[in-house]
Amino acid sequence: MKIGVFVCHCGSNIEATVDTAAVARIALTYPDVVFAEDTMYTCSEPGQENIVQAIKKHGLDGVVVASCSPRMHEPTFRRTVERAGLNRYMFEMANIREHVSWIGRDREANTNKAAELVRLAVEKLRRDAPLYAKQFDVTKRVLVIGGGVAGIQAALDAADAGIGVVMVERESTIGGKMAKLDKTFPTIDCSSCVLAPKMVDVAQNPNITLYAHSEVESISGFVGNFTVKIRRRATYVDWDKCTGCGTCTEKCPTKNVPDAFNENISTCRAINIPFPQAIPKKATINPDYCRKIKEGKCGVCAKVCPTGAIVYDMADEIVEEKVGAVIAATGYDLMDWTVLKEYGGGTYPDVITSLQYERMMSASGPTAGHIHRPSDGMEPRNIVFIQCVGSRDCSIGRPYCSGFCCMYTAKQAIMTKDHLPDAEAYVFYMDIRAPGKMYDEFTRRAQEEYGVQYVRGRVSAIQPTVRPDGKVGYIVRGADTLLGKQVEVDADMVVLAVGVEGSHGAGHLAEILRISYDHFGFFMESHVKLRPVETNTAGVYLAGVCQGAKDIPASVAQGSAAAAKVMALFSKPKLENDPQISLVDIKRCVGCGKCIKVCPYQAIEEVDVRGAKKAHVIETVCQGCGLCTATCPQGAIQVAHFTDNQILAEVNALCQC
Amino acid sequence: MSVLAGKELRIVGFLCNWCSYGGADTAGTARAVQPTDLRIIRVPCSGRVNPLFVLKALMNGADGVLVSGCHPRDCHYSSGNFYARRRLELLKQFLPVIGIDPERFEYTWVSASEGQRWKDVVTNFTARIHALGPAPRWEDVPARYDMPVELLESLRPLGCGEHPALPELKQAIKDALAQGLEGVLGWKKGFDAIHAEPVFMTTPEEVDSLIWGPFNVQNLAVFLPQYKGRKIGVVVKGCDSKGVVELLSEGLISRDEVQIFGMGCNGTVNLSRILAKLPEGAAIESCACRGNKITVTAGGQTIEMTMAEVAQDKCRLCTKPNAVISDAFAGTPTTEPEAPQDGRLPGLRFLDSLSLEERMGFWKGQMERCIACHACRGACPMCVCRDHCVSDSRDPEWVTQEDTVQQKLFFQLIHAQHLAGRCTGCTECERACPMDIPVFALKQQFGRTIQKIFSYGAGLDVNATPPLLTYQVEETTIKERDLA
Amino acid sequence: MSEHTCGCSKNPYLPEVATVLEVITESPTIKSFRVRFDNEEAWERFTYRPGQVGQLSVFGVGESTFVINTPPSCREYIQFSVMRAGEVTSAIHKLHPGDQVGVRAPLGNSFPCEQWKGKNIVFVGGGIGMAPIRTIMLHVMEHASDYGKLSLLYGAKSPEDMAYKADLPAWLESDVLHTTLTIDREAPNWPHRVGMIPTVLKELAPSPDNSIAVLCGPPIMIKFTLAAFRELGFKDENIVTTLERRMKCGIGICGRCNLGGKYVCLDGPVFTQAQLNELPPEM
Amino acid sequence: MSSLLFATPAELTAWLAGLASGQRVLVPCQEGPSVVYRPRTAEQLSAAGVNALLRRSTSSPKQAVLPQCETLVAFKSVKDEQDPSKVTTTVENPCKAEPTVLFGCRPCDARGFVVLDRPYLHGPFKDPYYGARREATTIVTQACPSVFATCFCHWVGSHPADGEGSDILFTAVEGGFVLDILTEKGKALVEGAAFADGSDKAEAVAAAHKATAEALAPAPNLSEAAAKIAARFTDTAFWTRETVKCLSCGACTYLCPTCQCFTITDEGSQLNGRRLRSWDSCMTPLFTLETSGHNPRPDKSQRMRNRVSHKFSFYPERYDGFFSCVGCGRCVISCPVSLDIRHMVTAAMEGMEGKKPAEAPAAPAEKTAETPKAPADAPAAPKTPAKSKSKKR
Repeated sequence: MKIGVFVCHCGSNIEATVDTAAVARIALTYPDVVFAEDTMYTCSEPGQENIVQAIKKHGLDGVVVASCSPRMHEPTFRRTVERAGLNRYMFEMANIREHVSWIGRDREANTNKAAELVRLAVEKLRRDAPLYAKQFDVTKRVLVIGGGVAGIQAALDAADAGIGVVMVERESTIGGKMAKLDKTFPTIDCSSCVLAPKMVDVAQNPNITLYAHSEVESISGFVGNFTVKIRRRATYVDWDKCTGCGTCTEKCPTKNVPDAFNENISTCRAINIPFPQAIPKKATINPDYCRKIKEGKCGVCAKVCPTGAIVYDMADEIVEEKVGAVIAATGYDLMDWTVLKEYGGGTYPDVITSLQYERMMSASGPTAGHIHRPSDGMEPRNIVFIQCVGSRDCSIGRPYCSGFCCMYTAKQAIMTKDHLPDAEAYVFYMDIRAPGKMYDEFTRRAQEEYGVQYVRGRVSAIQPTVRPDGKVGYIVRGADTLLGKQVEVDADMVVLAVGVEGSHGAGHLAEILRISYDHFGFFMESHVKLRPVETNTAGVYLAGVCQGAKDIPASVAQGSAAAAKVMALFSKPKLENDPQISLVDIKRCVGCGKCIKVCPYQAIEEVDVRGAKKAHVIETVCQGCGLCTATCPQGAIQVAHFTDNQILAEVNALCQC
Repeated sequence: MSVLAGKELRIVGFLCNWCSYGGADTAGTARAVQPTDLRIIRVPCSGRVNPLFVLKALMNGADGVLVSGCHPRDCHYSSGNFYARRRLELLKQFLPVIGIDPERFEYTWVSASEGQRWKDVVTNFTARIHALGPAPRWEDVPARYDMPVELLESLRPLGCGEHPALPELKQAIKDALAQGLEGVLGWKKGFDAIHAEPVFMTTPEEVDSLIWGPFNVQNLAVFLPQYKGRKIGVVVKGCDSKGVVELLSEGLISRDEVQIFGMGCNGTVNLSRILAKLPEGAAIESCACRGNKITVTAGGQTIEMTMAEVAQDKCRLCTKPNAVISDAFAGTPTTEPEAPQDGRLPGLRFLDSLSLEERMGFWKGQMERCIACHACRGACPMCVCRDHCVSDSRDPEWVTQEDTVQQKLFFQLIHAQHLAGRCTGCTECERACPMDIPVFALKQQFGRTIQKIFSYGAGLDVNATPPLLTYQVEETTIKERDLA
Repeated sequence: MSEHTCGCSKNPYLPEVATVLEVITESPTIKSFRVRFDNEEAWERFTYRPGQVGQLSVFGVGESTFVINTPPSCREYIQFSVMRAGEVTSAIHKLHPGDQVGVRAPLGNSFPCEQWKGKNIVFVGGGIGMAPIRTIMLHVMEHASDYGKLSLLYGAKSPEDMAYKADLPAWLESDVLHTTLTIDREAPNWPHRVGMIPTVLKELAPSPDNSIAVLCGPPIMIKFTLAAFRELGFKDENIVTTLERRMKCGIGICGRCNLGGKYVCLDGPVFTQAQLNELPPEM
Repeated sequence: MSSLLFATPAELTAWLAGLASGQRVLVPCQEGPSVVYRPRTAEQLSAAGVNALLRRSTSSPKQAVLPQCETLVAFKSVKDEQDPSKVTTTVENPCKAEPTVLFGCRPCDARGFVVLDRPYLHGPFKDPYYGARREATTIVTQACPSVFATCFCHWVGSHPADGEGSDILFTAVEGGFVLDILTEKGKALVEGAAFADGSDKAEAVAAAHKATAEALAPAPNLSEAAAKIAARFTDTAFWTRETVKCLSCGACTYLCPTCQCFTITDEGSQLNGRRLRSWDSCMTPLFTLETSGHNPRPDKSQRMRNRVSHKFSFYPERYDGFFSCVGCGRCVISCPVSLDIRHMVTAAMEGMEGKKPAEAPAAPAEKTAETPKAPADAPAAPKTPAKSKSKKR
């Protein structure tokens, strides 16, 4: 083997405290080193060209560059040696800048340490082997889980790029939380006017296959070759026949079904269509309330349905789809605020959540846009908005800020003034978070133009009282830290800006996707700043609040970002895997299965080789962490480029007394 | 290739590529001055660091070893550091038994952004190693040849008389053979009255040759993996049955291929102790066992000895004399004593009484006598990969063929590490050693550490997962130390 | 009692340091290495008989046994054909011309070609088995007049796997040697035979009388070709083959390569089938 | 020229201590329950006294002439200044042996060296390292004062007072030891020791030898052993049955005074490295595992067949009928499953009168109980059919 060693000055960064010429001289005494020199800037264009020439001139089999951190320039130099005809893995780096020259001024010690680090790199290189990426074909289709605004955006972008999309939405209609909103900040434009066209696009886009009222049952396989099992939950209505005319809903005798779409501030029929702009605009029977399904009586909807679409004994159906990538856009749920006893813990009828209030204000809502108190339907005069309910509250283990509550509360306050000009709106807040474009102006407008009174302080308790006129009132006790005194408001209705968390069932889905998640139900991104829409599992991407609290513009942006990542993944005809993965020597493997137990990616499967159990690594799933190599008792599975012998060579180079 | 004499010590660092290596880079970028002793070896993940790398370094001249990975939950590979935390904590508490100061090894978590923290970690660790000074070298340590000879008090009365239920056991085996079992592993009389040897009984006559008593020392579970795919039976003492359970729980044998026959065990003998009482090399004419007395006539003399004098150490502290798993159990189970406060066998007790330097001397003396025949591996029921053991391999080459103390002791460390959380304490490794080296002490050190940290004993539950093959996100029982 | 230092030059474990003159890539897995002793005086003294083997070693990695597959007449170098399989052969495959290796040769016995004078000889080589065949065949061809009809049947998996591509034309056109080449499966623009060696051998049907068969190759090929030769009437004592075995010392001491009482490295590797029948069946 | 000398224990101890100043003296030492050969200094010898040294050793003294690991070749390379790719390698032959006295071994151990001499010294290639040490070693053997139950030297053509392979054979008698000087080396060793003449004690010596010999159980006749065991070779059922209990651990081969097998491995790099010879065991599958994955002896029954056949059939066939086993019994004492080679030999010979390998009862294809077999990548090893030809003897 012939090795070339290049010791970099890095201008003066290394040369200042390391005698690079001496390091090069010492390197020449190492086994298999046939060429060594120190250069001014190895990573520069001429520096790299110098390496290429040296490889050709001396017929080098491998190169060691002693310079900066491999995290910085390993890819650069790998491409350099590849240009010179070597395999890019016949290359090692010794970090003599961040780990040597920059952290000490003792020149003799630094030079000796640099020489030793070069020795480590040489010893490892002598045991490196060329590695080749394998090619795999890709199913150029993407699975989008969740039909909220982020999911819709991702699906539309991907479909526009010619990629087949399979969208799975748990509710019977897409639209997610945004579909429930009346208006959106900061422009107070009507939410469904913005969202509905996109929902229709989803329905009409030939590239998008929509499975509403369905959930992901299981995902197997690996990036480029996922097999997804989707459970199409029984809707008890044959959606091919149903025209969405709504006759069944009118005639349905069961009227006491809590209307989930309207956040249960009203009731609806056992068979209904969530809201007028629902996509798909198809009816669904709620089996827990439908008398026919529960007790076998009634059957009115079947009689009245013009197309005979009602199927009482419909069963769930499992459908299988092949996709190459997955985008999780499962959105959020409001946290369970009833734990906060000081706000009545859900027992006061007129203390409602912001979403419920939004449904109240919505024209397609149960109160057709009129604000009536749930308890007695009275038009409230004093409405109190309480911020950070279950957000920024370590006492209940909810330290994070939910991001967009300050903005929608300002919007709701403004809308309140619109609906009830002579109503008073109070907002108890700690800090107003209005970072976006035209955001702060919007909240200022709420205060100045609409006279919303912002009280800086937390609400300590809500006390229901009976007013002289017999009506129920709510004493909202709090403090005004700016004025430094206690404050009481006799409110008619209280709207809580409840914090958000991952939508229910997010944890289970994360396990299906084999991605990690925190205990608030938010999925963990690969890197919070640099790779927010990717996860540690290749081929699985995130978009929207499922990754963390964010408002609609950010969610839409992430939808497009995730779609862009998928497009990049599918841009090449074949998928290349990272060759730094594990390989099993079936002659030594006894099939004890320890590696299979510890692999974080389930990248190792048990196969049968002539009647004996053996382990086998799935090339595209293995990420090269090496856990299996450290676990296998007989060294039968070795992760390429970090095999036991390669690391042992470095240990032995240092510790051979 | 050495450190600057007098100024530096040999400190080896294993840093995970994603977080700690990045943290070291950040420290560098921040020009955070640090001592130069540390040499960093980059690994993909702290989970990649096999504790044997650390042992290899510490046994061959490293004065200190530091492993650093991502903070728990930050691991780029999601669970690498969880496994690392368990393995490395276990290693740290194992080190004292071979005379290595546990302070010379530390593991910690440093993220890519914590440059300052990395500087403190390196500075503090280097200072700690300099305070400890250079590690003692195996060449300079004086060897000592004293042996652990303590006779432990037995928890229960040990007996050796004819077992009343033996005929019932034989009948159960004969019935099983009649129903198509290919054969049953048991013991029969060996080449003289005080030796028994394993036998694969296939015919009723052979079943009659089955013996049960103090000389049934071999753990027959060791043969089971060789009968894969064939329906056989095995007669087990309490300790042997734990070996069967561990093989089952790791899927190395399948439950439907093994029929287990058990009987109450009253203890087995340590043959070296019996032979020591007889004239050297005398031919054994006869041996009678009654109650707890063994009467041996050899070389013309008749010597009487009690089980208390000659029983094996493991039998004195045995709490599972009856098979923990069996298809057929003959006779009434013997009384199972309460778990002892101190389950250490003489080997570990003796080592605990020595200082670190003395322990190195002890192992040096013992390993000089080792002839590297690996009978300890051969007798171990858990060593299913003996045919291509990693210690005989050149890729990876953990051990060379040199017969130095370090190479021979390193084989013992590989064996102990592979048995961590799997060793059922049958002490066959120690009994099989022709040179009587107390190798079980190393396995028991791992065993008791695992019992202390994870309150887990191997070989008791077929569905249990050995502690090193799983992890907790929050390890309540591991008290981590922080260097920064 | 003076301190005994081993002055004896003939230390059978001490390799001669040699330099790789040339590396020929025969096939994706086989390379031939032409080496010559550095010590000229030792090179002059060095003689060997066709079929003898040598231990080629890469210092620091290990030794492995290969047949010296140049005829004794070739004095410029000795050649070893090495198929990459394990640790040592992979290290050998990394050698460049000018690198230094160790050679311990000659070892083992040789082809008893003196007893074949006047007889026809049928050479059959399978894959890497062609290496020992090449030695004796070239040697015999140099004295073709002493022998009867010479024929070669050389089979390999595929055209690329066929070694000694440089020699093939000469062998095909040679008037003293009747050559047949075959590959296991059909391959584009392959002019010669296609088919497994035993079947092709039966088609060629060489006559057994006054004939010697020399047969080398992987065990599975030997098993079926041996049956074919017996079918054609060849007697066991006229069938000669070389054995493959794990070897270390190469001088019949380390006890590793025993087949019954015989050591393949010392009493072999060349055996007649009749001799093999005497030995215990432990292939 | 056997001349008898007599020495009291004190004289013998003094003589030994005197030797220790000039050369290495290996004596049996008690370390824990085991007795191993260790070099001892003059002070240690005189402190211990000769009687404390006369213990039967657990492992054989083979270490004296064939160390468990030694360097066969040391290689160094120097890089050419101008062209670092040009490396000149020099090879050294570190074959040197220090003069040694092996004191206190037993006749079977001494004969062990004679058994090793045949392959190491009397073959076409001489082993210089073994030869140098063998020549530099003088063997002072004690005639067995007592016999172990596991001793069977009398099975293999020896007896407890056999002087073969020894330079001096001393026997314990009333009041001291009678030294029988057998070779020139022995004579050189006692030069100037001024021991009293011991010829008058000849009868006492003979009586002692006779008493010890009688303690041995009667030995079967093994003259036909080589042929019978060779005939047993093809009876796989027999070997499978006999090795059911074997752990294939190889401890027997590491204790054996006549096991000659070793492996050669390289350590270090071409710049500075060494080629090591170290003991190896035919009982491990790696012994014959070929790189292709093919293994002629994958199963422990085949390995045990080879071990027993080597000692009682292959070796005699190669070296005029001498067995390679000296009957010391160490493999029987230390076997974890008390597998007894004596039982295997006698069982193998049973019913083999006049049989030839081919006529051995063709055993039914017994499924060999062997470790999970590494799938032979190479095609299955061809089983050459047992030929009808009779085995020439």
